Amino acid sequence: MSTLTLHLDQFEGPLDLLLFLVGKAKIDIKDIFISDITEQYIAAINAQNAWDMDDASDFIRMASTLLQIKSRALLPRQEPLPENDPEMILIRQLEEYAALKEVAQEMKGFETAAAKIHEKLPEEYPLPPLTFELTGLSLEGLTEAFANVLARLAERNAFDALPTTRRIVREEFTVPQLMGRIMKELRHHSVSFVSLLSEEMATREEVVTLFLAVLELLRTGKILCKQNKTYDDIIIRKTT
Amino acid sequence: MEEKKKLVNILEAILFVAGDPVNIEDLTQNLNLTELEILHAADQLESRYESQNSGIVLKRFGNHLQLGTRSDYAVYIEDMLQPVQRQSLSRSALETLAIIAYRQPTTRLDIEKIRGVKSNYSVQSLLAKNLIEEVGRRDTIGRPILYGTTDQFLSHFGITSLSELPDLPDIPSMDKQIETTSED
Amino acid sequence: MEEKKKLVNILEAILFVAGDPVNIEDLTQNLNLTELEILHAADQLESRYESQNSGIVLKRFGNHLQLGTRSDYAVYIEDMLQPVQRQSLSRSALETLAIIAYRQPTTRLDIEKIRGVKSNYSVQSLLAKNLIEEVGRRDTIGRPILYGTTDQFLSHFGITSLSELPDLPDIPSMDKQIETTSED
Repeated sequence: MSTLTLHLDQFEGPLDLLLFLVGKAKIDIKDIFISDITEQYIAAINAQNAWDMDDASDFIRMASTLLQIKSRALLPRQEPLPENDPEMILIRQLEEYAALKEVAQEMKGFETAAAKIHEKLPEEYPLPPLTFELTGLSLEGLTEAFANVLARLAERNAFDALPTTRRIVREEFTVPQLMGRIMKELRHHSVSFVSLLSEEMATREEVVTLFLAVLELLRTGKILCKQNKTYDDIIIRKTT
Repeated sequence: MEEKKKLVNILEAILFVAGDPVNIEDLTQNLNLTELEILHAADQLESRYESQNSGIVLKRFGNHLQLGTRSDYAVYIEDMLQPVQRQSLSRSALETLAIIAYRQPTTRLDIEKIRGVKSNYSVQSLLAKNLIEEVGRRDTIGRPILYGTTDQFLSHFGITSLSELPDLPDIPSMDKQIETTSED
Repeated sequence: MEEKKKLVNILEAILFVAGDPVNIEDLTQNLNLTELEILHAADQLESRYESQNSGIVLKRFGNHLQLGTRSDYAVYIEDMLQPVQRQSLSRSALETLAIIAYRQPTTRLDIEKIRGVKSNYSVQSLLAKNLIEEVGRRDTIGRPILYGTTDQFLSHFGITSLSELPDLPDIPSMDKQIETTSED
C-alpha cells in the first residue's frame, strides 16, 4: 500500500485510525502486528503537520505501543501470550472499539428515523390562579395562634414595664434621658413633676434624677417651674 | 388514490406541528391539491374527532384550520398543568392570619405591633393564597391598606361566617406573666 | 365509570397541550389515577392512532408519554412548515453515548479507556442535551461521577426502553476489558 494522505482530524483517535487501516488492508484485527499496518500508522502520523497537542499525545503513545510490540514480534517468543501482554490488551481494545463503532452506526440509523417524528410546541394555555390546598388548618389552631400572639404581647408589655422594679441595674435613669422625657411631654401642654414619674413604682433614683433634669432645664432656660406651696407638686411648662 | 386516503392524516400531521392557524390556500399550494380536497379532508378529520369525542378538535375559522383541545377537558388540563399546591401555613403566617381574622379590618402596621415582628412576608403569602384581601384603606397618614379575610378563608376553616369564629381561650393575666418572666 | 371512558381523550388533550414529554408519575398524581389506569389509556390512544393510521402517534419512552407525528408524513411537514430539525449527534458524541448506553452506569475514565481519547467535551455536550445524566458516584478513589442515559435519550433514538438497543457484537474478552486496561 502506497502513501496514504490521511487527515488525522478525520479520526476519533488512534484506535479509529488503526481500525481504518485494518479495514483498508482487509485483515483481521489479530493480524495487525504481522502486517505492515504499524508502518502505515506511523507514516500517517508523520504526514500530519499541524497537531493539536492533546490529540498528538494519544496518537504518539499508540505509535510507541505499536513499535514496541512490532519489535518484540521480531524476536522468538513463547506461546501463548499472557492475558496482560500489551499485544493482547491492544487487540481486545480494538475489538471492543470496533464493536462499539458498529452499534454506534446502527444507533445513527435509529436517530435518523426518529428525527422524522416531529413534535409540537407546548400550547400557551390560560391558567386559573394558583390554588392552594392548605393542610392542617383548624379553628382551634387559629384561636390558639391568636392566643399565643396575645400572650407574647402581654409578656412584651410586662417586660417593658420591668425596669422600674429592677433596681439592681446601675444608672437606670440618666439626666439627659429624663431631660428628653420632660421636653417630650412638654410639647403640647404643661405637666406636673409627679406625672413625669413612672406609674406608682417610682424609685428614689428616678425621683432624684428627674429633679436634676428639671434643674438642668431650668438653668439652660428651656423650662419654667411653678410651685404653689412647699412640698406641693411642681408644675413645669416650656419657655415660649 | 392512496394519496387521498392518506390526506386526512397528512393534514392532521401538518396542523399538529404548525400549532398556529394554517391557511387553506397554503395547504392547497404545498400539497398540490384543490381547495375542495382539503375541505373534504378537514370534514373527515373533524368528524373523526367528534365521533370519538377526542381530546383534540379541529377549529375552522374563515379560511384557516387549526387544532386545539376540547373544552370539556379544560379542567383536567388545568389540574395537570397547574396542580393544587398542598402546603400548610407557617407559624408566622397562621399568627398573622389569626390577627387579621379577629381584628379585621386591620393594617400591616397593627399586625406588626401585635406580633412584634415584621409581617410583610406573611401578609404577602396570605394574599397569594387568597386567605386575606384588601378591604379598603384606613383614613390616616399614608392611607395604609386594610386587610380582611376572604370567603376562601371561611371555607378553609369550615365556617360560613366570621361570627362562627370561636371565642378566644383564656389568656394568662399580665401579673402572672411578670412573675414567670422575671426569673431570667 | 364515565370518567374512565373519557380518560383516553383527557390524556390526549393533556399531551396535546403539553407538547413536551409528560411524566407518567405526574399524570397519576395530578389526575389522581393509578399508573395502571394511565397506561391503559395510553394503550387505547396508541391503538386508536395505529388503527386509523393517524397523522399523530403516541411516543412512549421510559416513564414519559409524548405526542408526535407519524414519520411517514415527515416529508409533507418538512416541505410545508420547515420545522426545526433535531440536530444529529457528532461522531464522537455518538460513540461516547453508545458506550454510556451499553455500559451504564459508567465513568468518564472508562469511556476514555474504550475510545482511546479524551472524552470530556463529548460528555459535557451530552449532558447539555439532556441525553445523559449523573446517576451517582463510584465508590473508588476520587469518587468519580457515574453517568447513565435519560428518557430523552430513548426519545432521541425513537425507542421505548434500553432493551430495544441493537445487540452488541459478541466479543469474548470484552467483559474483562475495563479491569485489564490499566496502561495509564
